[in-house]
Amino acid sequence: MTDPIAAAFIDNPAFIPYLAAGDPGPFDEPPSADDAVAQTSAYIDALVAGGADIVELGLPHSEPIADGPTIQQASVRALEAGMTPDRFFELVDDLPADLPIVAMTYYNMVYRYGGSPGVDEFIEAAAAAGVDGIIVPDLPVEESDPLCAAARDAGVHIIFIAAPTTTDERLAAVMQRCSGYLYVQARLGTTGSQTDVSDQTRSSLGRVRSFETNFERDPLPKAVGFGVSSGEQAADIVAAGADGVIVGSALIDEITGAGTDRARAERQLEALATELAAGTERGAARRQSGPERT
Amino acid sequence: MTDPIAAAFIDNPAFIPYLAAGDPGPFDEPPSADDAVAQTSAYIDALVAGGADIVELGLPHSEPIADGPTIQQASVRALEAGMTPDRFFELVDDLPADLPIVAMTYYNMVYRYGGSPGVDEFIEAAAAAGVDGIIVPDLPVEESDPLCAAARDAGVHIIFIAAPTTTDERLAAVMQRCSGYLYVQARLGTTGSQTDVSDQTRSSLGRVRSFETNFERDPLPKAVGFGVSSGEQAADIVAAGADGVIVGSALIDEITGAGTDRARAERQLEALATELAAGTERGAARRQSGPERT
Amino acid sequence: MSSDGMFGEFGGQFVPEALMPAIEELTDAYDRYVQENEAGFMDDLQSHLRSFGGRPTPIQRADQLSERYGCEVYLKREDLVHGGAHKLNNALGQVLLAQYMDKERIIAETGAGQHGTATTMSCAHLGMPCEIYMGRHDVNRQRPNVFRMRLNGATVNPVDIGRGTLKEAISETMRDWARTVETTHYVIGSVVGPHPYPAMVRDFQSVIGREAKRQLREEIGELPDAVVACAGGGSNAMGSFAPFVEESSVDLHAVEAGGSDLSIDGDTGIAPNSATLSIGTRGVLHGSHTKILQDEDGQIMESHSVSAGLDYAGVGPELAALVESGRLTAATVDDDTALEAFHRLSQTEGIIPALETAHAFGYLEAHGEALGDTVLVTVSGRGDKDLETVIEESHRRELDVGFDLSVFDAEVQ
Amino acid sequence: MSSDGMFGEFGGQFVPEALMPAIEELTDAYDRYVQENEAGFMDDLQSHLRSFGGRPTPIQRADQLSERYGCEVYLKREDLVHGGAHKLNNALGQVLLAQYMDKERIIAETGAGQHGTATTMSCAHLGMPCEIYMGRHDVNRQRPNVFRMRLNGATVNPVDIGRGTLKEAISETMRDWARTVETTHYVIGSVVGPHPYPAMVRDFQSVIGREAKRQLREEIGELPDAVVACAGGGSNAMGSFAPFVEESSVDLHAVEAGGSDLSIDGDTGIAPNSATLSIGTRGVLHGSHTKILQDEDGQIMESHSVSAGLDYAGVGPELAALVESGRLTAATVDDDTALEAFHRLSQTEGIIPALETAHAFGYLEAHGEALGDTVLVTVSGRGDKDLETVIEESHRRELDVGFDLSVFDAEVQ
Ligand SMILES: Cc1ncc(COP(=O)(O)O)c(C=O)c1O
Ligand SMILES: Cc1ncc(COP(=O)(O)O)c(C=O)c1O
Repeated sequence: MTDPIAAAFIDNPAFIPYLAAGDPGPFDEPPSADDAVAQTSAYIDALVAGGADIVELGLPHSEPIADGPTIQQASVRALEAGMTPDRFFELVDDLPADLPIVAMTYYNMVYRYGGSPGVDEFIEAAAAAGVDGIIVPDLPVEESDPLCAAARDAGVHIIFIAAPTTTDERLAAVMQRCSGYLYVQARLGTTGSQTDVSDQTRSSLGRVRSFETNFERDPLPKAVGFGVSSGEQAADIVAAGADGVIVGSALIDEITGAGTDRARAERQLEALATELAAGTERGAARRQSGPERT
Repeated sequence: MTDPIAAAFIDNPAFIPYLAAGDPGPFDEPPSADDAVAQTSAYIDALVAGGADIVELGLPHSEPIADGPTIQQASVRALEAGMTPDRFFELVDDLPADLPIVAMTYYNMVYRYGGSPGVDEFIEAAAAAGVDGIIVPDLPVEESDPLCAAARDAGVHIIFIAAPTTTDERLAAVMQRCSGYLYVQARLGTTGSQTDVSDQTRSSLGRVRSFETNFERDPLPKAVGFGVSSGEQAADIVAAGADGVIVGSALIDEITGAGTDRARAERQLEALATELAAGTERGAARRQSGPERT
Repeated sequence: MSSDGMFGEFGGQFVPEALMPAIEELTDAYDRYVQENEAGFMDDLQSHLRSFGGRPTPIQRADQLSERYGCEVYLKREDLVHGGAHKLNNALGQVLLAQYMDKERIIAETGAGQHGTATTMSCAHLGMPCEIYMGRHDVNRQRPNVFRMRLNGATVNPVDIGRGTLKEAISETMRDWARTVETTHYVIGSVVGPHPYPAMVRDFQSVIGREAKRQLREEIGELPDAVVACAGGGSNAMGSFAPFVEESSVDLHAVEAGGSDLSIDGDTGIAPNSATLSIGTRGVLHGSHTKILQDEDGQIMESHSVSAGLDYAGVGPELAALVESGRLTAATVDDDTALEAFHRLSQTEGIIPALETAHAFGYLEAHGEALGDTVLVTVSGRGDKDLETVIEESHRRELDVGFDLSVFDAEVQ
Repeated sequence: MSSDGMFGEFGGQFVPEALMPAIEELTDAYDRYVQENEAGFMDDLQSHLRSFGGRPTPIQRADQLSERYGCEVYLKREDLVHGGAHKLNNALGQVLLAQYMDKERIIAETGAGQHGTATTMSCAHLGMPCEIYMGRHDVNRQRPNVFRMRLNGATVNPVDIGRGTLKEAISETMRDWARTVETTHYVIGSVVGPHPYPAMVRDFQSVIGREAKRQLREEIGELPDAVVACAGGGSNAMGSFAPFVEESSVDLHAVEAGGSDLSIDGDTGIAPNSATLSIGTRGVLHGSHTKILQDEDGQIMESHSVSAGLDYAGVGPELAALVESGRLTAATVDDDTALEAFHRLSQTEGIIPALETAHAFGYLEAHGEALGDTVLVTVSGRGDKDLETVIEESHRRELDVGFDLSVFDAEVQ
C-alpha cells in the first residue's frame, strides 16, 4: 500500500483545502457537537466533490497564535459547539479511508491529550483514527524530536513549515525532519486570504529545490499556503513550481459568508474548491509547457 | 469732649453688638448697594433701640479667616450687594454722631485703601467718617506699629484681641498698644455663637487684671466676645468681671433666620439686643453684690 | 531673610492673635530643629526622605529637548518622589517636625491635591491623624487625589465657599487651626503664609536645588546658565532656586500660570490667570505681605489656571522680593501653551508631567534658545492626576496634539 | 538555566517557524549585549535606568508592619520607578536592546497597562515608534494607563477576542509579530514566552534583588530570612528572587492571585483565579513549556483576578521549575484579602500599592509571623491605576476597610 499522502502528489499537483473541524459556520445558538461534526463531514464532502486531494483538518485550540482572524473565528465557533480531540478523532475515523487527512493543531493539544503530559497518546489516537500527517505550527524543529520519533513509529507524517524568514541553516534542520510534504509559507503573517501571492513563493521554492540538490535529499512535495484565495493564484503558484496548493481562510470565508444557510455554504464551498482545483491543474499545464521551472 | 468709647463704659458695662456692614440679610437677587446700606442703618437703629452702647461694624473682606460661617456668609452677602470701603465710610458718616462705632476689618482692606499701599489713607478716611476704633483681627502686635502710629495721630483707637492662647509676654505687648478697650476672646476658634462660655473667660480676665496691677497700667475696659449668644451668658460674663460683652454671630443668626422678611429681622434683632443688654445689666448687679470680683 | 521673617519688605506674620503663640512655637522649633539640626532632626528627615520618599531624585539630560532648543536641557526629576511631586519634601518635613513638637493632629489645605496627598502619605507613614481641606471645585477636578487621601485614612473636608479652590481651602484650614491650635499643626503646602512658613518650606524644598547643583557638578562639572521652575505658591521654584541665588552667573526663571488672559476684571472679581508675580500688586494674604491678585478695594480675586496647583491668588514673599530686586525673572505661560507642552514632554521624553510642571516647559518652548548653554528645569510632578483634565481640555480647545481616544469608542463585547 | 533555554523541564521555544529566526537573532543579541555587555550595552542601560528610571530605588523598613508582625519588614520600593512599577526595568532594557539590534518598531501586549506604559515611556524616551495590544476588558478597567500610553504617542489596539484580557492580547501581539518580524521587536512584559525572554526579562529585573541585597547588607549587615513577591507572569518575583536563589538560608515566596475561588471549572473554561503555580498543570502556552491553567483537553482557561496584572493563565517557566524543585514556595491570596491588604498598606504605611502588589501584603498578613526575623517584600508598583477598581470592589464586597467616599456626595455649589 503506497502512502496516501505521497499518492496524492503523484500524477498532478495536489489541491489541499483546510477546514476547522467542528465549525458548523455562523450560528445564533451553538448546535450540538454531533451536528457540528456532521456539518464538517458535509463540508468535506463538498471539498472532495470539488476536487480535494488531501484535506487538512484543524483541531481547534483556544490560543491559535499562528492563525489569522478567519480561522480564529472558526476555531471559536467550533469550541463553542463542543469540539474536543476525541470528537476530532471520531470525525476522522468516519471519513472515507482513502481520503488523505492531515491534522493541524497547536502543541499543547498534542502534549495534553489523554490525561498525562507527552506526545505518545495523541500520536496513537491519530494513527488509529486514520490521520496521515500532522502539522503543529507552534512546534519548531528544535522542540520536535519527541513528536517526530513517536510519529515515525506510528507511521504518521510530521509536516513542517518553511517560512520566508527561514534561514538556510534552519531549512536544513526542517528538511531533515519533515515528511509527507513541506508546507511552504507564501508570505509573512498569519493565515488569511490575500490577493497577492508574492515573489517570495517563487524564491522560497527555489531555495528548497537547491537545498534538495545540494544535499542530495529525496525531493519532498512542496505545498504552498498562506493567503491563497483564487484559482488564478493557485495556477500561478503551481506554475512557479509548487507541488500543491493549500487553501484555508478563503474557504472558511465562503462558509462564513453564507450565514446560517448551510446548504448554500456547501454549494459555495464546492464551487470555490472546483475553481481552485482547476487552477491547480492549469498551473501544472503551464509549467509543463513553459520555461518557468528553471 | 470725652472719648465716646471710654464714655460707653463709664456707668455700666457696655453691650457691643456686631454687624457686617452692607449685609441686607438673605436674598434671591442682591439688592442695590444703596438699599443694602440703608438696611444696615435700619438694623443699627434696632440695636440701638435694644440698648447697644457701641456698635462694631464689619467692613467685609473676601477672606475672613478669623470669622466663622455665620459672619462669613454675611460678608459674602454684603460683597454681593456691592459693599465697598467708601460706602462703608459713608454709612458711618450718616449714623448719629453720638453712637460709638468700631470698624472691624482685615489688614489688606486697611493696607490697600485709597490706591497706594499703606495705612494712612484708611485711618484718615475712618477718622473723617467718625469711626472711633478699629479692630484688625489678622494684625498681631508685631505688625501693628505703623497702624497704631497713624491711628494715634488721628485720634482713633486700635483695639487688640487677647486670646486664650496669648502668653503673658504677648499680653504685655498687646496691652502696651491697645486702646479703647481690650477685646477678650472667650474661647479658641473663630467667631460664631456657642452655648457654653467657658471658664477661660474668667481666667483670661483674671490674667489681664493681674497684668494691669503688676505693671501699673491704667486699666482698659475689657469686653468679652466670641460665642456669646444669650442674655444669661452676657450676665455671667459681666458677673465674671467683664466691662463689656460683644455679640456678633447670634445677632446675624436672627437676620438670617428671618429669611427675606426684613421687618421681622429688625424686630428679632431688637428683641435679642434687648435681652443681651438686660443680661449685661443683670451681670453688673450680681457683680456689685457678690464676691465674684475677687 | 532677616530674623523677623522679612524678605525685603515682603513676608511677616499677619495672623490672628490666637494663632500667634503657635506661630512662635513653630518659629522656635524651626530655628532649633531645622536650622540647628537639634536632636538630629534633619538627619532623621533625610533618612525618611531617602527610604520613604525616594530621594535623591536623578537629574536627566533631556535628549530630544536638548536637540530641539540647541542647548543642554537637564531635568530635575521631582516627579519621581513618592506621591508624584516635590510636595513630599515639605510635607514629610513638617509632619515629622510636628511629631518632634509633640503635636497630635495634622491639618492641611490642598489645591491640586498634591500637597494633600503628600501630607496624608506622610501622616500615614508617621502615624499621625490628619484632616485635609479642599475646595469643592478642586475635589471634583482632582478626584484621584481625593481617593488617595481617603485611602491613606485621612478625612477630606470639601469647602463649599466661593469658587471652591485653594484660596477658600486655606481660609478654612486657618479656621480649623484657630480652634485647635494647641494640639494641631497646620502643614502649609508652599512658601506662603506667615513666617516661619515661607523660610521653612523653602528650606525643606531646597533639597531640590542642592541635589541638582551637586549632580550637575558631577555630570558636567559646572553650574547651569539658567534654572526654570513653575510657580504657584512657589515652593518648587524656591526649592530649586535657593541654592543658586548666590551664584550670580545663574539666571532664575519662575513661570506662572497665564491662564486664558493676563487682564483682570475688578468688577467680577475674577482674574483669568494666576500670574501673581507678573501682574499682582502688594498686599496681605493668608498671613504674609506679598504680591497678590486683588481689586482696587483689596478684595482677593478668584484666580484661574487649567492647572489646579497653580490656581492661587498669592505667591511666596521671598519670590516677590527676588522679583522686586531683579534677581529673578517672572514670566507667564497660558493654558494652551501649557497643554501643548504637556503633550510634547509626554511624547518626546516619555515623561508625563503635572500640568503645573508643563508651564515650565511651555516657557522653554518660547525661550529655550535664549536661556544659555545649560538649562536646568524642575519637573515638579507627574501628570497622572491630570489625565482627565488634559484630555477634556485638549479636545475642548481643539489643540493639534495628535491625540485622540477612539480606542475607547467600541464597547466591551 | 541551561544554554538551550530550559529550566529543568520547563522553558523552550514553541513558536511558529516564521518567528524562529527573530528569536535566534534575539538570543544572539541577548548573549552578546546583555550577558557579555558588548558595546557597553549594560552600562548604557544602567545609565538610562538611573537618570530616566529613578534607580536605585530605596529599601524601606516598614515600621508599622514590623510591629504588627513582630519581625523586620523591609520594602523594596519598585513603586518609585518611573511609571510606577518594576515593569520599566525590563521595558527600557528591551527597547534599548531593540535599538542596538537596529529594529525600527516596537510592539507589546499589556494587561494592567503597566508593562504597556513602561514600554511606551521607554519608546518615547528613546524615540521608537510603538504599538500596544490590550484586551478590551483591560482597556476599560485600566483607563488611566490607556491615556498614558496614548499621551506617549503610542497606538493602542484593543483586542476584542475572548474575555479580552492579557492572554488574548499576547496572542494578538504574536500575530502582529508574525507579519512584521523583520523590522519589529516584541517587548514581552514578564518572564514568559519562548527563550530567551524568560532569562532576559529575569536578568533585566534582577536589578531589584541585586540592589535590595546590597542595601540590606549596608543597612542591617545580613541576608533576609525570606523574600516575598507577587507573581503574575512572575517578573518582579524572579527579579527579586534571582540574586537570592543561591543563598540557601533565604526562603522565597511567590504569591499568586487566588481570585474568588481556587477551584476551576473545565466545562465553562473559566478559572476564578490566576493561581498557575499553585494549581496549574504542565503545558505549553505562548512559546514556553510551563505551568498553566487549562482544561483536560489542553484548552487554556480564562483566568481571573481583581488585579489585571496578575490575571494570566500562565507563569514563567523558571518559577515553575523552582517550585517543582522545592526551592520556591508558591502561595495564593484571594481578591478580598488582597483588597484588605491594599487598604492596610495605604493607611498604615502611606504607600498605596498596586493591586498586584497588595497580594504580597495579603500573604504577609496571613503568614508574617512565621516568615523569619527579616522579611523583604517587593512593592512591585503603585496603585494609582487601581483607584477606581479598588473603590468599586471594596464597596461591592462591603469590605470593612473604614473607607467611604461621602466627600463626593454633595454637588458643586
Ligand atoms: C506638581 C506641582 N508643581 C507645582 C505646584 C505648585 O506649587 P508650588 O508653586 O508651591 O511649587 C504644585 C501644587 O500643587 C504641584 O502639584
Ligand atoms: C505592579 C505590578 N506588579 C506585578 C505585576 C505582575 O507581573 P509580574 O508577575 O511579571 O511581576 C504587574 C503586571 O502588570 C504589575 O503591574
